[in-house]
Amino acid sequence: MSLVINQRTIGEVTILDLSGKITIGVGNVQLREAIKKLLEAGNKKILLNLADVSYVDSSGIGELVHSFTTTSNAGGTLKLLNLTKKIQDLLAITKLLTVFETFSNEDEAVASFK
Amino acid sequence: MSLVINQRTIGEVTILDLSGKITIGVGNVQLREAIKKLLEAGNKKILLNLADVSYVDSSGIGELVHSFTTTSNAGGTLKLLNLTKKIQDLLAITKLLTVFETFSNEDEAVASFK
Amino acid sequence: MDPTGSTIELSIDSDFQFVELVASVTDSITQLVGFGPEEAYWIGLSVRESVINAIKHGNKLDVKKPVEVKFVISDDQIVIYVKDFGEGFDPSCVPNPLDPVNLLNPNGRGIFYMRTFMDEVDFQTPSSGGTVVVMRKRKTAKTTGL
Amino acid sequence: MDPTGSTIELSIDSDFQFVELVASVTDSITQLVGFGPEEAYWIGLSVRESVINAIKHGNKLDVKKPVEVKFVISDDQIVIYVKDFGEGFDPSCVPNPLDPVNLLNPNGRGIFYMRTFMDEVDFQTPSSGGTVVVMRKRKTAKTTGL
Ligand SMILES: Nc1ncnc2c1ncn2[C@@H]1O[C@H](COP(=O)(O)OP(=O)(O)O)[C@@H](O)[C@H]1O
Ligand SMILES: Nc1ncnc2c1ncn2[C@@H]1O[C@H](COP(=O)(O)OP(=O)(O)O)[C@@H](O)[C@H]1O
Repeated sequence: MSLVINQRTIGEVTILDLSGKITIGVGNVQLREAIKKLLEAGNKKILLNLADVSYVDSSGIGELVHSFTTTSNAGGTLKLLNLTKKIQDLLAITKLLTVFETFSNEDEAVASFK
Repeated sequence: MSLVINQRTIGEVTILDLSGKITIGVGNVQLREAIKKLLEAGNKKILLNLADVSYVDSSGIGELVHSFTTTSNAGGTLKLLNLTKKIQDLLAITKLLTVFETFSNEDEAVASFK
Repeated sequence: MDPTGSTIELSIDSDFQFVELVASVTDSITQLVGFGPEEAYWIGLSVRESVINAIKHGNKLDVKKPVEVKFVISDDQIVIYVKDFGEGFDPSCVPNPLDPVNLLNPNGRGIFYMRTFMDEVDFQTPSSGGTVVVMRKRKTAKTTGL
Repeated sequence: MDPTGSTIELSIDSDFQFVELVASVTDSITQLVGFGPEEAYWIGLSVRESVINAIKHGNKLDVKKPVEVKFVISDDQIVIYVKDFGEGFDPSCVPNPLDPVNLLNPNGRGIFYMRTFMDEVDFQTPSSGGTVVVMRKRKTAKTTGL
């Protein structure tokens, strides 16, 4: 099982619905490519929906960080939606909840980009 | 997970609904005990319902054989109901389908004891 | 599967509680190799039978003696080695379970099932002692004879 | 668990495709020992992290070099050894991922997670070379600090 990424747009915000695993060798390439394409196309308001991410390890957390910095460096904003309890724990332990803006409600998340 | 045995009576026939695994060290003692008690109590028409048996290995097949011979030696009859495909295969390969009377319909199985 | 010729080794103490563990490793590996669920099921059963024999007949339930299982996998087949540290035995002396006189014997079907479900089953007696069961299954499978 | 002090050993080639296998063995074993699902989850993650490090930093993805994992289990704890055949490293030189300057580094959190979730994490450098990560987790668990 690897990562499946579905793309939706609400207003100016692009939502990537991630489903599957983000671990070493799994999912990281897809996520990088997806973010790169969005930024190249000028879509700079990105919301990653993690509801269906079944497993993340330190490489997966690293990929989220990489997505965040790549987006910021391109003048965009990347936020996180629907963190699973485990992802929340992993981010909290490494003080990354202070870095990412996170939401558990899609409407609120989308509105926050305005 | 081990073997769970539920006992029902229809007329003169005692049905043992087996649920779980019959493998080495799992389920064989319970099954032996259950058959022994039935025979001691004079219940000699025994139907083993295998519908919910999730796994059987050569030891489990051996236990079915042991149940059969113990019952026969006590003047009783033991038949099998609802074989899973895998149990059917394992019995067929070792020519035991010629030994056991098997049924896929409970009413027919019960009626056959008359 | 890439790379071909990967090797996975697993060693357990001689206690039946670990048979399930070997079986679940086997399931993961047959899935990696790409066996179908039916083939994988019977490979798993064969591995259980051989590991149970290694624990029971080989190591005689001596928990201090390990059972060593080695999986050598490639694109199109799996070869499984199951080693115990017992006294060995002569497989040609094992009674045939299909012989009418053995039909109602509660024991004696394990090796027969292994031979039915795997393409090749060999028993080796290394000079260091014990028994090594070598079982091979190719992916373009012969039917199991059912 | 009975007997106490059981040992399970698992050896894989240095390919990420086998990480899942080690993780599933770990899950089976933590279940045997009787860890709760939450503890078992984080033990599994720690094992993945250490095996990934052994493959990546230790054996540098050389499939000919194995990663050897040993589980020593008892009633109340598990000790896990993960051995690679690399050049070793000095764990005291690993940067702290909580340091603000490292916060946005995409790497460098694996060992930190292992130390968070396990009761003890040691790095040994056997004279034969490589690294052995030794991780201990007791069943009467401290909370993970969350
Ligand atoms: N690893 C082994 N070491 C010694 N003897 C063995 C081993 N495996 C099998 N045997 C012998 O072969 C016989 C047949 O084995 P098997 O067909 O698996 O049936 P069962 O285990 O039910 O007897 C065993 O009873 C035992 O005598
Ligand atoms: N088994 C190992 N062999 C050699 N070096 C290692 C090993 N494990 C970890 N390291 C070193 O420690 C560093 C930190 O590891 P870790 O915290 O897991 O983060 P990451 O793997 O993301 O870099 C690695 O970058 C590597 O330099």
